[in-house]
Amino acid sequence: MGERKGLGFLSRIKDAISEAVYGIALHGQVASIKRMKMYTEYLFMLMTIGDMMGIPIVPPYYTLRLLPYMVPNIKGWKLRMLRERDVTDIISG
Amino acid sequence: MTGVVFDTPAPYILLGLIVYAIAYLYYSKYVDRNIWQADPTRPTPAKLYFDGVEYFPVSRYVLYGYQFKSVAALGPIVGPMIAVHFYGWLPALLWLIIGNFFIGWVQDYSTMMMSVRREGRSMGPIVYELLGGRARTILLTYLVFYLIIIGAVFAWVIVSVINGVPGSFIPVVVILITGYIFGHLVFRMRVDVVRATLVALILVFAGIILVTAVKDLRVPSTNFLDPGVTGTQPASWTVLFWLLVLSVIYYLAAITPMIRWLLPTVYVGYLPAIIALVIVVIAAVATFITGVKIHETRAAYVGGASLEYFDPIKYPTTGPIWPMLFVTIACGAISGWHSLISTGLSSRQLEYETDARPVGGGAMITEGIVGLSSVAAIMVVARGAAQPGALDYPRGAATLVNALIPLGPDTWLYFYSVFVIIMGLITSMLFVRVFRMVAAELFPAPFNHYLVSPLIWIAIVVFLAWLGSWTNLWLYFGGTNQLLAGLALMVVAVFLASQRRPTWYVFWPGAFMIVTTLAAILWETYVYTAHLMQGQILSVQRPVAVKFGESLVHFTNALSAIFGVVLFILGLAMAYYLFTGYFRYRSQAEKAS
Amino acid sequence: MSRIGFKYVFERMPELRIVIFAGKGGVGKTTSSAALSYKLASMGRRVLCFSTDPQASLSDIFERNLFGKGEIEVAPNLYVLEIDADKRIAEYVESIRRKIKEMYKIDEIPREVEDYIESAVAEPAMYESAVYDAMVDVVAEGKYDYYVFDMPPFGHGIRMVAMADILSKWVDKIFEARKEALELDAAAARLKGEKLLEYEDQMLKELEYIRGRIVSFSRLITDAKRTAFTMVLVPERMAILDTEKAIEMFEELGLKMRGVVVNQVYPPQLLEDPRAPDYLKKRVLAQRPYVREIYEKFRDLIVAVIPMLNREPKGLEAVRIVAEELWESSLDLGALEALTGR
Amino acid sequence: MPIVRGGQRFIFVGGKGGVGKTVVASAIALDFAMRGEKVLLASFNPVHSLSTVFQQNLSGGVIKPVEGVKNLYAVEVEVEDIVKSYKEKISKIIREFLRWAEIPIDPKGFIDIATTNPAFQEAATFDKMMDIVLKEGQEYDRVVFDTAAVANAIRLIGLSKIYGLWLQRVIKSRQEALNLRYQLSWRKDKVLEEIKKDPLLLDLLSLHERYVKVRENLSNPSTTTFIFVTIPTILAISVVKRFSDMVKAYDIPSGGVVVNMVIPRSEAERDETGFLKSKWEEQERNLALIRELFGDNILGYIPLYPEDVVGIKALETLIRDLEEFKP
Repeated sequence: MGERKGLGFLSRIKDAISEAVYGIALHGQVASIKRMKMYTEYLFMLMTIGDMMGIPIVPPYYTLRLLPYMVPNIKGWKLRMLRERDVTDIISG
Repeated sequence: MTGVVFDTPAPYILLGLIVYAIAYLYYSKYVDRNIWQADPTRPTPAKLYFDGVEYFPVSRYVLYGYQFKSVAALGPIVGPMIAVHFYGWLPALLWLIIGNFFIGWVQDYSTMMMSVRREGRSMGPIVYELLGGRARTILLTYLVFYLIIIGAVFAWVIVSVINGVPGSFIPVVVILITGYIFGHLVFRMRVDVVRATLVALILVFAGIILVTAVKDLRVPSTNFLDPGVTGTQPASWTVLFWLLVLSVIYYLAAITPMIRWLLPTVYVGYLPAIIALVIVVIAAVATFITGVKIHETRAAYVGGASLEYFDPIKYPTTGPIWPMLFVTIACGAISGWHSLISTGLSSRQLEYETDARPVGGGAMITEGIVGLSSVAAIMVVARGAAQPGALDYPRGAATLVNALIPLGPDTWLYFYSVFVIIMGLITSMLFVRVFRMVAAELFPAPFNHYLVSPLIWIAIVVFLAWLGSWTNLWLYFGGTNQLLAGLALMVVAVFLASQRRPTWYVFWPGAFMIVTTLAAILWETYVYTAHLMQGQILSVQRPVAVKFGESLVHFTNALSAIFGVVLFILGLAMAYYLFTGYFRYRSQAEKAS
Repeated sequence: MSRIGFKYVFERMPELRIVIFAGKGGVGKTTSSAALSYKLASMGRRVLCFSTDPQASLSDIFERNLFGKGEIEVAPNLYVLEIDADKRIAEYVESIRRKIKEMYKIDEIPREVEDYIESAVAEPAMYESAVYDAMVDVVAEGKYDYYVFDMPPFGHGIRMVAMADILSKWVDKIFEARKEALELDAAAARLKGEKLLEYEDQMLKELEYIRGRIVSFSRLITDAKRTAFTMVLVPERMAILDTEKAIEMFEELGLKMRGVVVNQVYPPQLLEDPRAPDYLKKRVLAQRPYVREIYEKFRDLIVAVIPMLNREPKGLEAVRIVAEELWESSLDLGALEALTGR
Repeated sequence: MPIVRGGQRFIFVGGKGGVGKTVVASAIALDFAMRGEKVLLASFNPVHSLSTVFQQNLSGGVIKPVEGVKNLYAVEVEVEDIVKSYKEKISKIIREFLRWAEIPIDPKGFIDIATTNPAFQEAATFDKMMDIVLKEGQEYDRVVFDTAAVANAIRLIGLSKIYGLWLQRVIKSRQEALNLRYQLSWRKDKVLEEIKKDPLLLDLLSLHERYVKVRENLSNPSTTTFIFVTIPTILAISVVKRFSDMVKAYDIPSGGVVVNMVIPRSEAERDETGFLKSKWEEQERNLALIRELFGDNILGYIPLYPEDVVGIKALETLIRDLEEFKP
């Protein structure tokens, strides 16, 4: 945001319009794709560190090898996966 | 330009624009500051629950565009088309202007704000928390009805345009295929989005130009399966044929991977749609210059307040101006569907609380402008026979636009026909998908299976669109949609009451919408019941009745009457929960202070 | 024509690299493994004899403590590995902990991650997984001309093989999911018009590595040209039943049993020998019906017959005797048929 | 004198594969039954052989009376049903997570793999064993377990604490997950109900509860004893030694060692081929080792019979020999 200040009114308008056009044309789809990715990740996580939610699925030997890369995602993953959803959550997009 | 500009749509549209400007610049600002006390420093759910998928801050311009795209479909086009026909353009225009001012944006903005203050929760959970599980179930049931009825109406509109404008289906097929190509280009072949878009645009416009230029491509002809039928009013076999074509498209949309076809098609479809919308708004204002006049057969006011309109047999497809006008025009003035959009994704991605006003309020007011342009488009074409035709809008829009950009009326007719068809198609394709989700939640096995539930939707939609009366269905749609709006407003009122904030600005609009829509649903039920009791059929159903016997039509009408009763009871129940909830919270708030 | 022995197996299967011995407990799997390894090594090839049996007796057979000592050369070119799975697991887990600490420059592993690691260590199938991975490991290294695996008794032995199947399906699936997730990420980025970074997903790389190992190992042991699954059995009712069930389970896994080794068959001469007591003759006769059953049920599968020895097969000398029998059995199929009394 | 002295209800029979565990377990069970006690003989072998030993159909995974012997009941344990129900539970949970999932890949393959965890088989066997100890077994004076190879047996009866540890951790993870789910829910009442009825957690908790009880039972010298079977070969002896040490280390009462397949001296001496003779000489050295290692713990010797031990008659002979036969 800070960088834009100097650019003047016109270019701000231009940015705003292009952002709005992106919003109309693509934002919803990007959201859908992200959601799909989230579900794909569910599968991945369930199949690897499902034990972490008390769902033992496969022997964790090889999972351990992947564990270091998962460390930063674990919290967000749990939050997303365990949040109760409603149909009205998924209407948009 | 003859100096007398009041015979063009321009001054009336301008009036609307001015009122909308006031709504946005003053009224919405007042509400935002004084009632919600939006605070840009208060962390929004996007920041609090950041997860990079659903919760993350997005610029207000992007969200505005997204919100607008999500709320604007065929609604602001079809509603005015019917309303102008039955009540004249002035009541339609006034309701669009005043409705949006006091109710429309209020709902979109307030539900969004409520969701922001409720951890980004969507309507279902909020209703559950405020009013209990039964209220939520009613809400979801409403959703089911809504999805079915709107599907039927859109199916009918699509079919009548395809049928009335021969060859218009060809560019639509081109768009559907282009959608697939675009998806393939971007997701499989990794072409960048700008280039892929160019390819898509070229293909889409090539389709439209092709069918305009090569007259031989304008097949199949109107009512090609019903020889002997004249005029553009669609006849039974042809309608059924096109409905089955749509069924295939819908089913594919429901079960194929979204990313491969549905999403890219939505994108590709919106490309001409955005252009169409922008042009028609400009053309409507530009009638100052172009001089396109309000058609001589269009009166400012036709009727609707007279006692005549209280005769359901004589005016079966309309009714008294109150409550019927207020459900005829939903989107553009006020639409309950938006409350679901506002609380679905937008509220989780607002960067600042203060963005809710441009995103929620701004998008709705923009949709109001689309509604105004539709009124303008209908104003300038001749009023047909007893029934409004689905072709009125493309014809009117073509008339308006061709005066500004004279590419030939045919070109614009095809352009706007394709626009109407594709908007209807895209939204229906998304709706069948939503229905699938709702079914997964509400229906028992095996109807909740993802391969089965879309079939249920398609079957009912085809049945209703084929045998029902579309204007009546539209009124049911308006009924459900507006009732949803009333409920949403009331939910906000309940929420504000629970927060001990002023509620008048949502309570009264909400109460008005609830009472009006319940009355409208009751009226529709009465229309069907009256026909049944007197052994009558609605005029639009006559061709079907002649071919397949009246009993089938009576059956359909009985079904519609039952629909009405169910909707009414559900609405009443919901209203009960809301009002008691509201007063409970109010009295609690009073006790506490 | 009727001569049998592993010599002929190797002649027919020039690409054969891995021989796996499975079977019920106490039928002589470990002995057979040791013997075949010994024979191959004595021919100048580098051989690894690997016991995956937690009751491993290679130490007993070679009369030397080999448990958990790594690959030990017990005779020229003959290497023996008896892994200490618990130790292996401990080391493995420690390396994971280290990696996490290094990657994120932290001194302490986050609690939920540490909990997970500890629970993983205690998982009931962890032991088998570790043994399995050790197998994968030695084969992947490829230091030897031949690998001879001594499998744990029945259930676990089959499961070890089934594991190859499950694990490679598993790794395929999660690989697919991960890839799809990255695809979707890239798709979203492309729609946003963001510069498309050539994805360097470390996890995908790691997965590719794991997959490469598991899949190539699984391919190797299911390749009938390069791997010979061999059941060892003795002429007893239970051993025959076990073998039948094992063959059935193998087929369910889409695998083919290469052959069976019949162990502890009394030499037929004993019957004619007037010096043998009735007691011994009775035992020989008691074995006959089972020999017949084996002959009838598994005739085409029999690759070697080892006669009943007059001493316990331990120590290199005894191993050598068994090795010769395994390589070229003194009892050929004809002799076996004669034994069945037909 | 019964083969197994002491009043323990649960008798586990283990040893290296091929040493005749099933036959010895059958003999012990028959011995008690003939002395008027109500006995259950439970086979946990992957391929059952009780039917062969008793020459009657005892298969099917249910307890059946052994015909021809009063008071003797037998079961060849099957775990397929438990494994199946466990798989269904896991599959249901995964599907629940993916209820609204719009994913480009088919989850079915995942669910298939997810439900082939080799640990399920083991857990199910463990489950059955606990049921027998805590439920069915309570109706019998004696329960004789014919276990699979000793390594499994050790794990099966939970001697290694590791299984309990794992259970505790999984339970903890499940509880934490459910707790988080509750926090993130809006239908608190409904979710609370669901959490209370979470099939996975209930299973795990009951498993753990039973596990603790079984452990108590098994480490109590007055209720449980562990019988080892060996044959006079170094390989078999070292296995028994290793496991009896392990059992001691875990404070599990050891009931003694049965030495099977002993070549009678008289027969060896009669053999002029030298075949038996050299075997016997080796055996003598090994028997000396057994005496040295287990001394008073040796419950008896069983001669190597010329024929298979099949049928109740043969078992009766074996029981007699166990008391009388001396190498």
